[in-house]
Amino acid sequence: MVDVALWSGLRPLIGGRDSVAVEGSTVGEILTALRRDYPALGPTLDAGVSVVVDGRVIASSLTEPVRPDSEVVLMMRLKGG
Amino acid sequence: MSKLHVTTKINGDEVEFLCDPRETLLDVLRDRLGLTGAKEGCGTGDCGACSVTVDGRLVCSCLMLGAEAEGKEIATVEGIAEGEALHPLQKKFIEYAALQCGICTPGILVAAKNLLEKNPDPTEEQVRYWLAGNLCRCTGYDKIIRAVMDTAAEMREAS
Amino acid sequence: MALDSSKTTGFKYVGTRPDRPDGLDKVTGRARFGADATAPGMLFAAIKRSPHAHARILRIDATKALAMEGVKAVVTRADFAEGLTGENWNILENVMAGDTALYDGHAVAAVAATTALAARDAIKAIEVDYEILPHVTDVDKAMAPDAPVIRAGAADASVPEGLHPNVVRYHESGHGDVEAGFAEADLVIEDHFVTEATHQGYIEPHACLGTLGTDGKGELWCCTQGHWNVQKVCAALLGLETSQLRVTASEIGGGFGGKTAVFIEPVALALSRKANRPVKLVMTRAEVFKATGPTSSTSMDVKIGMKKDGTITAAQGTFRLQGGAFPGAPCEMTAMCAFAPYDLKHVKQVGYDVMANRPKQAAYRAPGSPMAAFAVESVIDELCKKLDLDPIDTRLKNASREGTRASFGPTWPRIGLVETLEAAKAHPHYSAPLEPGQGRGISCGFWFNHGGETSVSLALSEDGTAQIAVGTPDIGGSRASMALMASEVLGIPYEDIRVIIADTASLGYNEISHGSRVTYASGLATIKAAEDAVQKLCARAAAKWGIPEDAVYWEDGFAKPSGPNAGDFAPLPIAEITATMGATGGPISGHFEATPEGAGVSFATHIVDAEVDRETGSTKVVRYTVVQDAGKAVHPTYVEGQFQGGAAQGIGWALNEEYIYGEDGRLQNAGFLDYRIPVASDLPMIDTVIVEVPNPGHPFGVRGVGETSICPPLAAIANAVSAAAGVRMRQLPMRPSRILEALDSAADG
Amino acid sequence: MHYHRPATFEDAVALATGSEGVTRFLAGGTDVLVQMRADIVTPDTLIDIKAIPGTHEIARQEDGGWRIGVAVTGAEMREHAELGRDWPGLVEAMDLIGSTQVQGRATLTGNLCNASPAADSVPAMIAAGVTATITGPGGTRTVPVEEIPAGPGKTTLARGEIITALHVPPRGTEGGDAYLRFIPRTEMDIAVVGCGVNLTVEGDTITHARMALGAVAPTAVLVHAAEDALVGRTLDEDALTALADLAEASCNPIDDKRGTIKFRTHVAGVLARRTAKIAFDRAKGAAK
Repeated sequence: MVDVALWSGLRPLIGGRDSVAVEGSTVGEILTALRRDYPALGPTLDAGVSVVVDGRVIASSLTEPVRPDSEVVLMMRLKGG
Repeated sequence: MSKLHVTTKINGDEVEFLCDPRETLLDVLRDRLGLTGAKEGCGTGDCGACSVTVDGRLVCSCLMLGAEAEGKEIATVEGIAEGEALHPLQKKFIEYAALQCGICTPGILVAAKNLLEKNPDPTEEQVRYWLAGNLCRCTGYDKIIRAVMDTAAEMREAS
Repeated sequence: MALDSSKTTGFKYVGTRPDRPDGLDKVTGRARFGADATAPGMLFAAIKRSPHAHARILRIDATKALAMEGVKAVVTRADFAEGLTGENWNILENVMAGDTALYDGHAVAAVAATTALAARDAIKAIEVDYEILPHVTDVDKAMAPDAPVIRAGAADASVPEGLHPNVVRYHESGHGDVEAGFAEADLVIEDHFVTEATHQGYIEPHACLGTLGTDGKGELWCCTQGHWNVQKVCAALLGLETSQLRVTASEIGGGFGGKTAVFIEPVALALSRKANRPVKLVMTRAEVFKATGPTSSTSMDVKIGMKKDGTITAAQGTFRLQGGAFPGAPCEMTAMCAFAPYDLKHVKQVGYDVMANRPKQAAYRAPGSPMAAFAVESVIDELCKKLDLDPIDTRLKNASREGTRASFGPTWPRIGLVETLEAAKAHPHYSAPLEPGQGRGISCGFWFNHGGETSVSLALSEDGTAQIAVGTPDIGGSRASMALMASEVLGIPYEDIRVIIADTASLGYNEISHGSRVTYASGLATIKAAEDAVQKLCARAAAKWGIPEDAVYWEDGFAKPSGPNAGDFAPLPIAEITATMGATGGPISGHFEATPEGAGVSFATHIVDAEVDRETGSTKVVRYTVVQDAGKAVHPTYVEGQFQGGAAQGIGWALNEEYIYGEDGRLQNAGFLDYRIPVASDLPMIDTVIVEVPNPGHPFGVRGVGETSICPPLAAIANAVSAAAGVRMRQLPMRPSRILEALDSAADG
Repeated sequence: MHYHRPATFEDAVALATGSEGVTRFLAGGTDVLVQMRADIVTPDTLIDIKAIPGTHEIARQEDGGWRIGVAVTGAEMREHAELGRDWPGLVEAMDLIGSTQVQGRATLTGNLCNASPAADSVPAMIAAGVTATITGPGGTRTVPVEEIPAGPGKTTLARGEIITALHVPPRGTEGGDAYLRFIPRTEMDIAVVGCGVNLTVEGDTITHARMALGAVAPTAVLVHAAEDALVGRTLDEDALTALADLAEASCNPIDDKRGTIKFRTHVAGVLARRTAKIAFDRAKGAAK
């Protein structure tokens, strides 16, 4: 299981917790698990998220590896100028 | 609306064209004569990207009618280099990275060349005010001003 | 053996300052920008736009226009694809209004004619009947209960219940307990800040030349930051197969984020399809201001608590962003960037994306971050002043660094904020004496940076030179950076490399040039493509020598046997391998296609001195220094240029630039005369210090530099002006009348 | 649109009188072409007066004054050393208009006839006492320039009338003029307030004074009371305060995107002081 920290705006959707634990060894698996285990997060995931893995912001690549002890933080998707 | 027949000289070459009386010199250069070096950034004389000289006088070609070119001598960015020899300003602009996107560069080169012809030894303030009508959004002007000042110094030494 | 050229020192080419490869084209006027293309039989187009801020379109009658001499086609919304959803629907709605015009300048119809003048005359002859609806252009008013609803149902799931329907997205993040943190503070300052919308102000108006046949095949030439995106969007809006539309990016006359969006290209293609001729469409400057994407305007509240020793105990911010008549204002970026420079135990940031009757905002250089920095860094400045603390020491005391927790959640990897603060403190500017009437301001700034989908192809020629095709338009000298990085890997001179921007049919997908990603991502892809080619070169040498491939290494343009065991062969120069490549296995090229995800963030610290004329409220920026982390400066001159350009744009934003709307909801200053971007005589020289804290996510340590440079200036200048005037400036732009008003009210108060 | 390039003012007047619809005269074109581009005005007839002999001349008159042709550009005025020595304020006012490029085309007469309340050269011309010769179907007349603008974009010129020359009075000895404007940037802006002052002195005593303000009323304002306030005294703090008060009292501005009523009124007072000081120093310098 990997702990995924969520931004505080999402906490009402997951019973007020600030993180959830899901199965997964890649960013894609984590996102799939989040969607499956926490359907309330669906619209947020659809709107686009970045996943920060050990300080690296993963904007779109689903194949990035995640270790069980990785620090994983969800972020709203980035857009630049 | 009949077209006007205009005879003029552009970068030393005799040129004839027909134009609508409403067309600006910039429209004529770009759309009728294929001289797209002068750019339209605003069409209202506020950005200087269309700068050319007319009888040696720096103007915005968007603020002059094509019809007014009759009998004049026009110089554009396309005429700055002589054959394969770049003008010192052109060389210095490349060397100093005095351009990023390059859209304002033709107008700035025409304006700066005109300045150095009138004043071979301008102060930084004079360069800045002379070029105040040439907007550049990329560089913050720093490298442009340095390139013009350094070209002036080099040209003074050479002469 | 996978080749890895990663290094952060010992460069031969990277870090030098050669002439840019496209320099000659750009100083002779021959570089072809968006409006410089022509095609046989080409028509000229013009767009009819709404003069109303909000109006139902009752009738569009083009009969008279179509009867005019030279007019070949008119298009309206009916000429575009139906049934679109999501972002494609939003883009189409913005490109050509449906049943409602949502802002002054919203396109409602377009004409193609044989001359530009004929097209301009024809749009005047198109009759449009409107029913005028109530409008709102201000962010706070758009959130108020009585505000007209721009579009019901536009809000997404993030928005809590009870907010006005114009609030369409919501962001909240942070950690700790801010109330507990404020209770620990010796001083808490809370203040309200306002910024106006500004425009990227690129000097080249949007322009394109499109050809589309009834067979669904098309060609498009346009100035854009991302031609694959244009391809994808145009295909969707016109109901085409993506691959049937080939898009070529022209030279681009500035973008700064504003050319990441699609505005006119689908219109030119629709007209072309209808007229069956190529159509050129070029915006006027007024159209650029009215109908492209400026920034959000903002209304912000920031509260920060500090101990006497300068420790920040808690920070909280609320950021309301007006994003025009569509969702998308970067409220989450504003919120997440706001406190990023600081290591905070208790922090909370809230962002609102609010619709109003204005053009759809577009990205502008670190979208959302500069405004946040203005509010946050102003409050920190005020705290330092009240507690008599040095502003750089205080920032150093609280600075984010490797291992601290970012305000938006994750733990920071190696970052360079502290290094920029230390360099700023050591810079002679920081300790230079000030003249009477002058004030000094400093500010930090932060931007995430981005990687994104990237493809690069590198082909070797028979003479040992290389051609590189990249897919990110060169906005400010990136061809030079790509060539330098390829030189470094291939070991061949910079001059032996030709870099082109490939069209959409000639290379794999490339994300838009945004997020300061070009030198990072296309650079990384160029390095990897060059490594791919080098690997093949080594293999050819190995085959020739009859030794294993991993017994060959590449150095300075030569294949060499890797030590005595590999055999004693004379180094084989690249040109000898490429001269015979056709006969030794075929052409040699290198590729890289991936989505690099290691874009390192970039921090900056700016120092500025400003002088205020207390009689007129006029401000002059007298000295400016930019200190920023570039990771590794590939071409330092162009890195300096990015620093200087960002600072200059920030100076304009801080002092004079703004969108001014009248009571009627119409834009009053849609031109360079009254939208006052800095001119040459407004600015001093802009000093730069390049800090290099290598980014572990790039082989050479590169961090994107384009955007961060605009983050600190708003606050730095506000802090300088506030110091010079002796009164806190909370609203941008700090135009002279606003400074005088502040001085007056300070005198009254 | 019909474009004409007459060779005489008589022909120009005949063309203007005989044409239908909207007629505009074209000198530098820095306003007319902008208005055409923005679809504010599309003339049916455009009469280019630059081929008329004498329109490009700056000529010293027998009385020591100057005759400035209607096609003389700002750049040509700036380069005319003698004119600049006599009337530095007038030349600087013209020079402040637009960019170097605009200076290559813009004219005093065009700036006057465009009738913008914010025209930089107009307060300087009014302060200097410039007059204009007007030719039209009804003959020729000469009027002070302050009588030409009638309101934003409007002049007192009748249909078919055209200005044929501007006349700047003799500078004489012991005189000086100055013009300052306030703009948010350093260049390229329209004046938020403009102020022209023209003084003559005997020693430290002011013998003649004219002040005009721009951008604070529908037309440039000649502050008549400035004469009484200054003549017979020196330019001390009291005189400057009186002048600033007069300037503020003469303002009848609007709130618009370029400035508020309050700001314009306040800055008019500031500029009155600053401009008068320069004019006074110049007058005293000339008297040496």
